[in-house]
Amino acid sequence: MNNNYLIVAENIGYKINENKLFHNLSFDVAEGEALHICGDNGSGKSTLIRIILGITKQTKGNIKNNSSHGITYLGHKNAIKNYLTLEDNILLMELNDKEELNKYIEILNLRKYMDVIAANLSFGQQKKLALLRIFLNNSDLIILDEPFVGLDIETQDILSEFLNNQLKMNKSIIYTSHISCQIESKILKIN
Amino acid sequence: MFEFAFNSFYEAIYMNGHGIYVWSVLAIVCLSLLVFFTLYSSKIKQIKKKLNEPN
Amino acid sequence: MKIIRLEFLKLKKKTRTWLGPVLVFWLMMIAYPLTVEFLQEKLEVGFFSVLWIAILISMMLATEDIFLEDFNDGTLEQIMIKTSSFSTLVSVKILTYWIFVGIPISILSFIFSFGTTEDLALSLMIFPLSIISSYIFLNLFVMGNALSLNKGSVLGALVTMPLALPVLIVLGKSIIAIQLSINYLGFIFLLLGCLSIIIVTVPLVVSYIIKAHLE
Amino acid sequence: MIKKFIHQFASPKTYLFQVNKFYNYIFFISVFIYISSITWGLLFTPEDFVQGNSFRIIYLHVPASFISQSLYAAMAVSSIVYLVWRVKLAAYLVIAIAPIGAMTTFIALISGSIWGIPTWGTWWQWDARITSTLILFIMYLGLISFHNSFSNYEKADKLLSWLVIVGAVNIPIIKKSVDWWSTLHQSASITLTNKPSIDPSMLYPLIGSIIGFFGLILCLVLLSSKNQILIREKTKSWIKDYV
Repeated sequence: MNNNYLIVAENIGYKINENKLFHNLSFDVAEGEALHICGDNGSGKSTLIRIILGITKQTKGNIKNNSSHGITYLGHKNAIKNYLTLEDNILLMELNDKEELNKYIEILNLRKYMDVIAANLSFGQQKKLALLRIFLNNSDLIILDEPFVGLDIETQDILSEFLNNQLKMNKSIIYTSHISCQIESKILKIN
Repeated sequence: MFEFAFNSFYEAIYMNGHGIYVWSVLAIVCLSLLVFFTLYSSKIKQIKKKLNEPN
Repeated sequence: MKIIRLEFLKLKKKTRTWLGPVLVFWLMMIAYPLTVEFLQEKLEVGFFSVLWIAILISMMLATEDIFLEDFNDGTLEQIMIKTSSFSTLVSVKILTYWIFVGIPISILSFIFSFGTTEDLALSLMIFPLSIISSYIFLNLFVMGNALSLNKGSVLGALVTMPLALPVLIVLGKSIIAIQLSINYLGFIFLLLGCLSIIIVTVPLVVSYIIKAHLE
Repeated sequence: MIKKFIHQFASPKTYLFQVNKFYNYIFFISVFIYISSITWGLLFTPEDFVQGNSFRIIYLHVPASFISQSLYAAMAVSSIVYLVWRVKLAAYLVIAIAPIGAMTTFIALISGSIWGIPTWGTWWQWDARITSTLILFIMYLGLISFHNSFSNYEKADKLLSWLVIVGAVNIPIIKKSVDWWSTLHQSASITLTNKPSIDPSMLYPLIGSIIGFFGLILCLVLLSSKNQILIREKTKSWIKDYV
């Protein structure tokens, strides 16, 4: 373990229309560490993730992001254009490593759908397509909001294995999940 | 400067036929001011009442 | 330049978004003579007013979901995380929309004004006017749509339409200038001046607005 | 340092207590000024030679049209203050002013129209001033409906402020361009711009009515901002003490 912290949050809080969602949250994520954010529905998990991403601004406290290679993020919205074919969608993701890409297309069984319009795919298949963004990341921090929802068990295994490998490569992961998974991680509970 | 501009009360109302325009504008101005004042003060009263209720 | 290619790809596949406004423009130009008794001279009287308003309306329609789709499917978030410049994206988007909608409409307006006035010189002068004004309108409505993102495009149009009124006045004046053959170039430069200011400020303002929306 | 000062001074709490202290004085003084100058204007000033008695509408119309524009300027200033220094009170003021601005613009339009019947012989002219006032009215309504369409107040505040600033840049442009447009279309109709030099006996009540109306509108703004603060800060602990 080293002390290179990617994310350091001190006493952050957030409120909408004067209603407190959470307050005084402090946590940090070091290189090679995973953070599992737990909480009930509506406890502000997604908001917290958006704060970490820097999209939403916290109403209280400080958060520091030291990642130098950017963040790869996959949330509820998967940025897939449903009027484009799979091939075009992959083009839009601007993934550079063609070899890796082909490998994961095979692994995820997406090859035969390359000419299909994304709207005609099932939810799970669309999610797989969106996961390509994660599998081909070249950033040092991966942030996932409910990554396992809608995936079949096989793909869930592939994903958690991949994430464990990434941790070994000294990358950091922050995720929320209702489904238990085999990723060794710190737990942050918010109420 | 402070002389009454009309010879009688009726003339002041009539204003050589222009009275209807002048007084209707006055009515509109007064009415809208009145409506807004009552609207806001009643709204404030309502909110205060609501805030007082739980105590 | 990759970003331009990708935006092109997206818009090209969304036929409804770019073909729709062009067709509506076309129909409006056809509808106009139907409301007038069919005499060539009478047609010319109101033709240009209808032309400018038709350009305005079709530009409004074209921008209807310029950010909505990217907002709903999370593309905007991905772009924001990548920290690539938001305002570049906005200006590229506007450019592609202009190429797909503005230029065809300008060509159509040339054809229709030639058909109505049978005056080639005049119609050739109309072409640059409509090309520039369509770009200006597009920018303005993009701003309106950014403001009322996911609140329906009517609201956005409502709040930005006043911004387009000065441009309409300039367009009306320039028609008179053409007909009296005075100072036509002055109006072109005036419009270009407006455009150059708008082209810089709108993407900046829009990127701030979209960031506020994502929050 | 300055920021801290502004935030302390412009906290909704201090504002609310200050408003309550001064509200009654402002209200009664401006009611007095307004009523007295209106009576003076409507009943005691001599008749105008050109327009006859209908000129008396000036005492109702001019304050409204003057203040309708000043209110937009006030909104623009508050918007800038909000966006630059994040002063919440400024955001409350922006949305508090909007309906009142719409009301004064409406009064200005209606009174202008009614005034037009005896003087111009028509209730509507596509005159530069009237057209730009009409646009101003539409912009006010647009702002209100815009703000109402959001459920997240803070987002609404931020976007509304942007919109107000964009509009503030645009209002002088609209005015200039509409001026330019109407000069060519119609030449010699009576415009409000070319007022004959005014006699002091007509001028003083006019000034009085402007001041009085301004005071009344100020009271309305205070009331409506109070309303906004109560709505938006109702969860704060000091509100309970206040109520």
